[in-house]
Amino acid sequence: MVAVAPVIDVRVQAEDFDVGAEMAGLERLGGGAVGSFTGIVRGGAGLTALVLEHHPAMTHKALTRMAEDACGRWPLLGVTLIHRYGALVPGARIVFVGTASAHRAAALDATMFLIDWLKTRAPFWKQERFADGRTAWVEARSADDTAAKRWDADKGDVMDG
Amino acid sequence: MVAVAPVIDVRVQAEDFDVGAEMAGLERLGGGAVGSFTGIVRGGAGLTALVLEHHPAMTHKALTRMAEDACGRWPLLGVTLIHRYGALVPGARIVFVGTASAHRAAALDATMFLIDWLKTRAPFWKQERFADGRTAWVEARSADDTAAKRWDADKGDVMDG
Amino acid sequence: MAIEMLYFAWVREKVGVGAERIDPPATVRTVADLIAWLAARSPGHAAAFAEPDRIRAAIDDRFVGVTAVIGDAREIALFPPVTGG
Amino acid sequence: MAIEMLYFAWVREKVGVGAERIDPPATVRTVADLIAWLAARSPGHAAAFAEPDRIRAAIDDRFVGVTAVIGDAREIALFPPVTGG
Repeated sequence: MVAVAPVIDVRVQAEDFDVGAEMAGLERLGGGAVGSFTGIVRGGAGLTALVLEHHPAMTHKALTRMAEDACGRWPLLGVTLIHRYGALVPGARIVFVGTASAHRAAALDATMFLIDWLKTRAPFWKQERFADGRTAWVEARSADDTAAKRWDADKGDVMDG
Repeated sequence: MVAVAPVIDVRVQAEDFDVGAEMAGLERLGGGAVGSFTGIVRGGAGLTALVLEHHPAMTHKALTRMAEDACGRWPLLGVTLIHRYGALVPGARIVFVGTASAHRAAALDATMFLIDWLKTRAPFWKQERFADGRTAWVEARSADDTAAKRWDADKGDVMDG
Repeated sequence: MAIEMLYFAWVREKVGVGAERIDPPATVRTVADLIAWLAARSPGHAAAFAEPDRIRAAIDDRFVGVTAVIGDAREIALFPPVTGG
Repeated sequence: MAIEMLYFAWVREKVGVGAERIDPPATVRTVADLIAWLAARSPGHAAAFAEPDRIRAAIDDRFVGVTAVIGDAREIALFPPVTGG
């Protein structure tokens, strides 16, 4: 067996994605264990859309660095990160994290790590739009910072976005 | 908002399943966070098939109890557990764990819990079949027991299968 | 009282059947007693139950330890540690 | 030397533009200096940068702290804490 570089697939896009197809791609890497997280716009309180703005020049690079970082921490065969931008209605997918590994804990821990980091280190901003015309920028949550900091033990050089 | 009982969907079947469709069902529960784990037959060393035997009268009940236990531990909106039996070739899906929640950590922790418990508490046995005609029953791994025992802290009445 | 025995994986292979009906004497109180009693039934049973530490059990579709009392169990399954997932 | 400024989310809304070219004096050494200097450019800038603690920054597409030295940065982005994922 030859060690193969992990397959990193990062996409920042307005359009939706096919979760089944993404999972199938990770399954084909042969590790035996595929983990995933999908984030979806939650409705309620008159929300009509979540509008995601991002820093286009930076986003793809930032997500790629996160995926590479995950591959340095866990024995992964593949990482797929997809993050949408633009106006997304309740029920729409926002983000997908998928990982493939020979080890189930590696796949799921890396998935958790990546979604924690996406919440706190990816240059995206969410604005809520409501039926009555109001808009509100989503505030960063300290709980997200706390979750992300769990992964910092061995890293001294990272910054919160 | 009315509290709704979690949607538990347990299937023990010979046939394959559609990961995208399973994920879509969990997405529609509206929690915003969907976690998943898929286990796939790993090839190599001349393996031609993994044959999964189970205790038919017991399996569905055992998996349902696990899903209910997960719902007692985390605020889940839905749990889908699918476990196949019969002869599965390398690359074939064996097992799917999917969870929906309003909290990403709940979704992913419950996914990890369920796959750890499926490994150690679901009445399945795997036999490897090789190209040269050999067969070998897969031995239970103490690492799996250790992983499962992490979740025992607050439970005194469980048994290893 | 008759008990329906179920065997799985290499326990089934060594015993030679997946199910059988047995009627153990009253001295067989626990699952551990039952395993010892079964081992004397045939060379296949002896091979299956040569290492009782490697045997797990379920009574009426619930996992139990080998110290569990059989009581009025209708169905008892014996098998190796599970390897699903 | 001219720097391309990028603004995102409510920083962009308050400033009133998503990008502008600026040429700060040499006394503006760090990102914190820059934020203070920008706040004097217009009422919109003043509103955007009224609470410097709420501002995050990236220089040439890398996140930096506000004590980071601007140096020969070509592009600096200022924005609220991120809320992706």
